[in-house]
Amino acid sequence: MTDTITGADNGAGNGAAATLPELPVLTRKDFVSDQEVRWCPGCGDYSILAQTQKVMPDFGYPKENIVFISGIGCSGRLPYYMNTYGFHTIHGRAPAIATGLKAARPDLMVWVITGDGDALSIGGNHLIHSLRRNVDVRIIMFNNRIYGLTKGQASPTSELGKITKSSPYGTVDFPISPLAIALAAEATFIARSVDTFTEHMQATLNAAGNHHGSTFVEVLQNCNIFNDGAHREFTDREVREDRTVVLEHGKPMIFGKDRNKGIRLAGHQPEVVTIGENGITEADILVHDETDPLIAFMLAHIYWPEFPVPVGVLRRVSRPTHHQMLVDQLAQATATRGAGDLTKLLNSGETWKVE
Amino acid sequence: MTDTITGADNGAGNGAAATLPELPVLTRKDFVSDQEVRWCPGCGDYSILAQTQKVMPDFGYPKENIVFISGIGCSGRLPYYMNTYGFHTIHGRAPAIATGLKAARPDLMVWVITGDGDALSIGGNHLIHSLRRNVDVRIIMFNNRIYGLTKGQASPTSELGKITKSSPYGTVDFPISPLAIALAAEATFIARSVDTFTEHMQATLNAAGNHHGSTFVEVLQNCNIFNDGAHREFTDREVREDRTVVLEHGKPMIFGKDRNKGIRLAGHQPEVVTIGENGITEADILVHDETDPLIAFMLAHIYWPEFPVPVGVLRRVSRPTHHQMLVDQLAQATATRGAGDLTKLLNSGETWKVE
Amino acid sequence: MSTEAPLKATPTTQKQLERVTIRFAGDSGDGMQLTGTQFTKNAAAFGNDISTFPDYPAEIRAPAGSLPGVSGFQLSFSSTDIHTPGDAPDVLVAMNPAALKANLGELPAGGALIVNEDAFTPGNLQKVGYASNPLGDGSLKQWNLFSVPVSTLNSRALEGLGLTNKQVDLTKNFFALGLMFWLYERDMAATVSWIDDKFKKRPEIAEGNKRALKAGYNFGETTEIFHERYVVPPAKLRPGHYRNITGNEATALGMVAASQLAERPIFYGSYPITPASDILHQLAGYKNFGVKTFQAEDEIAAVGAAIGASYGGAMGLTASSGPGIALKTEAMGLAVMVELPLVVIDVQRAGPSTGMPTKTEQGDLLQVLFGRNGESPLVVLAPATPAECFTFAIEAWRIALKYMTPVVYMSDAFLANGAEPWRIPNLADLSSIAVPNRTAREGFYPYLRDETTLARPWALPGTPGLEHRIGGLEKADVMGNVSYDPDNHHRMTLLRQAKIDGIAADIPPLEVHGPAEGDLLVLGWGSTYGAIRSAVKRLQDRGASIAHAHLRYLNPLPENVGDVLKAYKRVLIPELNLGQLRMLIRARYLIDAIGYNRVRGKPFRIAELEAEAVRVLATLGVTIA
Amino acid sequence: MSTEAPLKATPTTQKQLERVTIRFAGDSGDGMQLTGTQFTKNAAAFGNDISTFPDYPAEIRAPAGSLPGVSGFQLSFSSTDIHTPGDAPDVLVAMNPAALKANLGELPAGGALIVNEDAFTPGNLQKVGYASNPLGDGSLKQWNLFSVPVSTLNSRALEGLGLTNKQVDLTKNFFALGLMFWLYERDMAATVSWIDDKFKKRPEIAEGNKRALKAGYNFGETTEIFHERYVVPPAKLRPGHYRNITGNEATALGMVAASQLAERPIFYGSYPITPASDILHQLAGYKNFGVKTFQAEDEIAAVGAAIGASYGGAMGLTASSGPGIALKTEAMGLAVMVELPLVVIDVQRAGPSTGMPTKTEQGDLLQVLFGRNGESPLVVLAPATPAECFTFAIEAWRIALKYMTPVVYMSDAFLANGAEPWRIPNLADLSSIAVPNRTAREGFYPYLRDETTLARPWALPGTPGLEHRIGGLEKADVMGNVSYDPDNHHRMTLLRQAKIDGIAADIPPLEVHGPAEGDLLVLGWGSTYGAIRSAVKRLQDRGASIAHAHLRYLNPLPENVGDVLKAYKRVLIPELNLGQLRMLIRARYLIDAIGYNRVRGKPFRIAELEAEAVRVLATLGVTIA
Ligand SMILES: Cc1ncc(C[n+]2csc(CCOP(=O)(O)OP(=O)(O)O)c2C)c(N)n1
Ligand SMILES: Cc1ncc(C[n+]2csc(CCOP(=O)(O)OP(=O)(O)O)c2C)c(N)n1
Ligand code: SF4
Ligand code: SF4
Ligand SMILES: [Mg+2]
Ligand SMILES: [Mg+2]
Repeated sequence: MTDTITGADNGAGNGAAATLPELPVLTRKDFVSDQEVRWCPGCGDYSILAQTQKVMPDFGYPKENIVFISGIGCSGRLPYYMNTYGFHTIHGRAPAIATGLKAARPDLMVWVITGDGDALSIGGNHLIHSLRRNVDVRIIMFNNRIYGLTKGQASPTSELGKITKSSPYGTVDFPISPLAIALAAEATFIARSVDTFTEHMQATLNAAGNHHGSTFVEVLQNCNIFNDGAHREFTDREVREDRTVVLEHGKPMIFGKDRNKGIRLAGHQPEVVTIGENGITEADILVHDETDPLIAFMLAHIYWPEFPVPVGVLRRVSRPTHHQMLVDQLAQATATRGAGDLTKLLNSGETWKVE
Repeated sequence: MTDTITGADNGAGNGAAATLPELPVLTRKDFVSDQEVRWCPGCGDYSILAQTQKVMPDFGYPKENIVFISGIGCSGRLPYYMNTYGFHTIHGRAPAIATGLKAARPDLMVWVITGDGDALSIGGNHLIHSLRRNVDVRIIMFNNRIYGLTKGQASPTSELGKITKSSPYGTVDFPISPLAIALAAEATFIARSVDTFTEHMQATLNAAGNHHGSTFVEVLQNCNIFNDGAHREFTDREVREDRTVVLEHGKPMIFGKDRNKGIRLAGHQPEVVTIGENGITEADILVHDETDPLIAFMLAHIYWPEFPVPVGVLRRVSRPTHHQMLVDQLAQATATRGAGDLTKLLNSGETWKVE
Repeated sequence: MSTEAPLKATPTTQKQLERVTIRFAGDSGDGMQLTGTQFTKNAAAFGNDISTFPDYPAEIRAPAGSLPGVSGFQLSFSSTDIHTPGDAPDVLVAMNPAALKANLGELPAGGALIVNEDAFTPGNLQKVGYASNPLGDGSLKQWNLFSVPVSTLNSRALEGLGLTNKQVDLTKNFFALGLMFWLYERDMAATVSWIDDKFKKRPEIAEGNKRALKAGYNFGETTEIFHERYVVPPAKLRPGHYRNITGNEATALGMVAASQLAERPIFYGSYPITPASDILHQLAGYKNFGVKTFQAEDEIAAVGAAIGASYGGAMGLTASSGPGIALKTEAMGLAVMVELPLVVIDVQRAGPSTGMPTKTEQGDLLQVLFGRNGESPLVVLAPATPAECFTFAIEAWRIALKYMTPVVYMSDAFLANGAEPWRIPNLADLSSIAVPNRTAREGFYPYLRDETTLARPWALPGTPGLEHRIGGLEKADVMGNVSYDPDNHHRMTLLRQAKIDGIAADIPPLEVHGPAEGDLLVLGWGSTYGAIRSAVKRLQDRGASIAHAHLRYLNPLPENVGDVLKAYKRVLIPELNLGQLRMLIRARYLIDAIGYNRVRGKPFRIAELEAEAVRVLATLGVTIA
Repeated sequence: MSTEAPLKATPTTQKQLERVTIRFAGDSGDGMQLTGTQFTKNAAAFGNDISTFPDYPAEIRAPAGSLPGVSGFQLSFSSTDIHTPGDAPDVLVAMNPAALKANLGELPAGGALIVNEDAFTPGNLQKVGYASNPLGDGSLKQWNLFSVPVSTLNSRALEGLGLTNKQVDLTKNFFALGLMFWLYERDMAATVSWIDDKFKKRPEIAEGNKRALKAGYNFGETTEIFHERYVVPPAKLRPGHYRNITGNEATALGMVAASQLAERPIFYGSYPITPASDILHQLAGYKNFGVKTFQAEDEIAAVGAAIGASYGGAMGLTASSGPGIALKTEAMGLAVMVELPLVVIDVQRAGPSTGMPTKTEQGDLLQVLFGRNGESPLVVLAPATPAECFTFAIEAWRIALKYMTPVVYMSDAFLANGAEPWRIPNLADLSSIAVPNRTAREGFYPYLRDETTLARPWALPGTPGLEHRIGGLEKADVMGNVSYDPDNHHRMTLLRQAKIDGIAADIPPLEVHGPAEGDLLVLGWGSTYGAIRSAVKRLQDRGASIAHAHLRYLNPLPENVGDVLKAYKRVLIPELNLGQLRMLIRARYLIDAIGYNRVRGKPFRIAELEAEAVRVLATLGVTIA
């Protein structure tokens, strides 16, 4: 059976790198490539890059076993800046390319970097299908609610009526929630963070990196050139505690500077309440459950200004991964039919001999 | 402003056909084309065709104002059999083509006929985007959970582990719920029916035809050649009342031959209960609300054997349609800037005269 | 004749024939493909050379008895070397009026016509527009009609087995098969054991089919309507082990062989499409060979995943037909830019657009050569016969791996589904096509090329110290970083072209069947090989100064092509398109090549090519006896 | 020089020039495009003939001061007819070391070099790898260096306005503009009022920019570093109303004009991509012209929606660049099969794959001709100048509507972004291109063709009595039902081809600039027109027997092409690809056409074409003085 490849000449196997002996201790700097970073000054992408480089050493993979695959967009440049393997592919197709890579190379840790246009517009279908298949790839979508690289057209997350270069009279396209799409696509890990929430982003990327299966992280990112301040209303330092709610599994959804606000279910509908008012206590507050799809659905749909914006892990469940099932089928086939014998295969079916 | 086209030489306008004078009374037969029907004998498509032809006269459109657009698949043949305008396009792209048609021709009633492969595999992205835009097109998806036309490969609705021509060891791809996808895509009308539930299907198609906006109907359809009996367990005459629940807006979700079973929310989770047992009364049963996204989400995910399969309208809400917003923008632009004057436009910007 | 079968055997005479072509035709549900395949296997095992052409409708099951529902299977078997399934049948077996109507036009006058008269009911006749029953109205006089009440006889034979009418009806193709076995003096044992095996869980069905088979045979034996039986002796094939193989089967096997010879696993990303789907079906069964198959959400994802797999060091493979290839073009351009090995199979079908999905054509040559943005050169190969599909799968990979390039492998519906005997190769005779991965750090640059092949190094993720980034943006020569430098872009564009052009030195020269110079060269490519070869052979036998050359390498072209072409007064290029290879040849060699172009969804007939060559020779003042 | 500006004016001399080429270069954030555009407008309004070439980086805002962040704008203005933005600048304005480094190579020795010396800080110098300051180390000796402390002078001029440092810095491009206005004796009034209008809501910014502009002008006036001023008198342009126009602007306007001339609305389905996006941006503003624009989810949906709109009777239009065109090919094949009018704009950029997205190339000709499965003919047009982009938009629609066919309209990054003065047409001079819809029931068949054009009828949904079905499967001739008939498929394939071929009779013959026969014909297509025209003109002036012909119709080719080509001893085909048109010409006419092929992401320079033509003439034994 010809199914094991590794980068090394005589590779150390194709399991998780954690089983490799004596890893050198890596630091953030090991993940900084020699390429000059070329985003606009002030772009939120810088912070995402920094946090990504920061968390990389945490996963115990040698850096040569990590691959960043991107589509096209400003976000798509990130792989150039990572001192890992990288592949800057074509618009919208990164999840498909990553699917093939991970299937061929289960030993690699694969990340996909994409934008709201790349992932949800041209690439929407690949996104959905890689998620439903539980391809063990971490998809990080930079959501600046605009097309950056092509200089400012509306994206599928742009607000209805938004005036952009391509919509001087305002868009007529109702936006979609990336998280709701990921949920409908049966992603096994769904999370959201914000470019300026550096620690939260590190924690989120960390959780993503440690998940096994289809991982979708939306990072709200500021494009200071074409959509400046898109998330400012609820992410600015002064208001963020009151206008976002940080999700933690098993903990009530409490938020606010004074930690006295919470989300409660009235019937099955969410509402914001104040603890201490109208007899409301912490016990009334909805407890986050990363395995509950209805909670995930609700969280994927609430947004500022009606609600605080949920950040953190919305959903985390476990299901066999795509590459594992493939590998298992190969093993099973080999176990039941024996390792493929080509001579036998060529000679199978009805054959005859000519003397 | 050059923006009105109709089929007629001097068209009667581009509103709904209902405003046209003196419509001849049409019957089912008017909608039967001269083409010989070429599905396999016993295919569920025959019934869908028959119900479609039956409801067509209900909408008050003259038949020349009705267009059926399809992708590729067995389902894709339907337009040939309708004595309306029809366009059998390419695989997966029918929603996109319909979007352009409806935008150009708001006076037409446009239907899209598609299959589970056509709509959810290659065409998944166009489906989502036409739904989110609230394109006023009725998408009817024949779900036989298999690729019929190409002779029996797995589709995105095939069960995990299913053995098909393309998956002799069983599929490794987790299926998706078409209704959940439609919901995440913000469709304004979402429904399900079954090929053999003729009256229910007529009612569903009727409701779909009368909705204005993006309309998604899943019809569970039997492919007796490549996936015979895919829905039999809950659609067979003897069991269907016990194993499906017919949704009606404002009515409790009661089902069963004896009309004594129902769906109730325990907390926010659905469960099947028996009225009359453990003190449960009709009042405990969840009342269907076509405007409640959480209910729609829940309904999109429950399925036999854990639950009865919901059929009927899951969701129906109102939002401005894509073509209407486009038309309004044109009208607004014309109102504020005057009807386009080409000479003025050509001469705009900085010009100079050479003598 | 009456529906009563005569009960006594009548002596028949025996005649020896060199070659026979039979066409089985019936409803899609009548099992004609199976009947044809069984006869083919029998003839092959007997030692005949064979060639087959299945021709089935686009509909899964068109309405019973309708014209679009007719399914046909033509096979030619011979005691000599043959290359095509025959221009026209000698015998047409028509199971119903639709099959008769759809196929009669191709049966030459005097040909044998065996029909199931039971199916000629008023209803069936009317379905296809027969005003009167052709079996009785004298309209079939020019053919040699054998009207047999197949259904009646067959159900009688199966009486008492307890099968339903429908089950009984489904066996009547075996009756027809049995009758043909009798007619050509064939042994039925292999078919009997095939039936036993196939229906081992349903013995009553097995029994029904066997009885039908024997009833057909016995009908021939005991009736006097056939006065002659025919014998087609075995052909003198090259000694060896043989099996019967279609192009799609050979392609799939070839890919597995390539994987072993390259010592790398195949990753096959594909989206179903006629007539390529069978490759997926087959490869999906080879999991114990380390083959990973992936049914993608569309063709773009399929090729994308294959590229991803190649990036990881596997052999990324994808296949489709014309409309799906159209969708893959953007990603194929990426593979050209990042210079990764990739094999793309195009099983062509009749276009444009959806066209006629089950029919053959050679319409995609220019698409695969030029259907990408920018200057985007890649390799294009085209096997000529089902058996060559095996060899060229390996050849495609040899080139893709050695030169780090995408390779397009052109097949078509005729090649894919047609079968011929295949001399099973000995693995020991096949050379390794393995290439090393780059592992040495020293002197590593992602676009530093091998001096001979111009291939860049294949440095797989997972290799310590070789971390680097690739992508679809233009690359700096050697270094591989993104570059907008004008001269670099020009240089890289020329380098990519030079790499592909250079492969011409590493492929066999174009071979000629026939005189090395003369009046006419017939130049072909792909599945038209058999028809061209046969037509040219006939004309050579008739004394013409004519030769045949067949291109398996469409890009780059073999180095000697220009010299070969210039040795003939005329060059004729028959293609199942409007002249795609012809355009390339004219542009490259400035030779006034003539085209013979038909797009009928069918392979060429030998006779039409022969006639066309005679016509061209006549323009030289040459007349052929 | 010191950072102290001298305070007294020094008399300067004035010199008259025929033509001047200036290149403004700076950081992406430095506003060089704006500066160039303002100078262009001024020159145009003054009556010069002009031609421009913006050249900006792929990055939105690359890091300040870096090489990839350099943005350039070259313009040529002249008192005579010009066709290109100039091979090389006479004056280079470099706002920082990166701009200097990136552009100096193209400034001929002796050329004027104006630099902002304030930006030559150690940090900036180091960013681009200057070991020492070139302004001081003597390395710029071969140029005519004017080192100006632009930032310092400018901030001094803006003192007291209360602007932030950043705001002040953003105005320094106007300082440079003012200086150039002084140098070429230009009136600043139009720019001043443009500033007032642009910043009417922020008067302090308006004031800042105006002060910067005037400070630059006054700097020229009051310093003695420039000893000469230059005057480029107005050109003798054809009388009429003019405006300055880029190819993309002209394309968008042409589409609106076509809509009015056809009396049908435009439906524009598109997905953003450089360099085509501006067409979307512009058409989206024309809603009061009945233009509906649709930003689709991808290129496939964009062309699909356009096809849907055409099916409904609108003018379905879509545009993209190479990678997006690759994605549209399957749907374009559908449009060929269903024979609906459709216009597809391809604004080409450097490939393959993502390539160099902001750079020009002519790499997609073969893709648009052949990049579809099966035999799938359509019309291909290519305007040659920005102004022709207008005319050919109308021509594309004339053909699409009259012949019921998809038409591909080829532009490229250079044509799209380059500008030239455009004589605004008088609407009354433009002919109607309206075609009727089919409404009569009698004798209606969906594929019954017009005898002359071979177009099928356009029967729109909504037309009573004409209900019918179309699709991508092969159609029966006349009737239009699905057909698998072999002869029908052959006939329909030939008919589709004949329809397109027949259009050759309805297009103007290929025109020749120069002698009708002679030594050398230079044949071009698309945006290379200006460079070829100028090079040939120069050689004609030098006495060569040379002519220029430029193809606007690539498929079908004009009927006289063969005759034209055969009248010259040599045919040279310069293309910004590796020889795509050349291949077509060689294949069709069997002429040994020579290629001159460069893919540098840049337009040709006149001089290189001139030199190449001289080289080719030399092979004929002809030497040019
Ligand atoms: C096939 C194709 N179509 C279009 C483009 C042009 N394009 C490049 S990036 C992009 C959108 C980027 O938006 P997003 O994904 O939101 O990324 P951002 O730049 O905002 O990070 C588009 C349309 C392309 N490169 N390829
Ligand atoms: C671009 C392209 N890819 C693939 C195909 C082949 N194809 C035709 S129909 C189909 C799937 C049909 O499945 P589904 O949509 O479920 O329809 P059904 O036949 O089951 O009604 C496929 C893969 C095609 N026609 N075009
Ligand atoms: S355009 Fe926006 S997203 Fe792109 S680099 Fe600039 S700021 Fe960032
Ligand atoms: S293959 Fe299945 S879906 Fe298609 S026509 Fe036959 S029964 Fe119906
Ligand atoms: Mg974005
Ligand atoms: Mg299906």
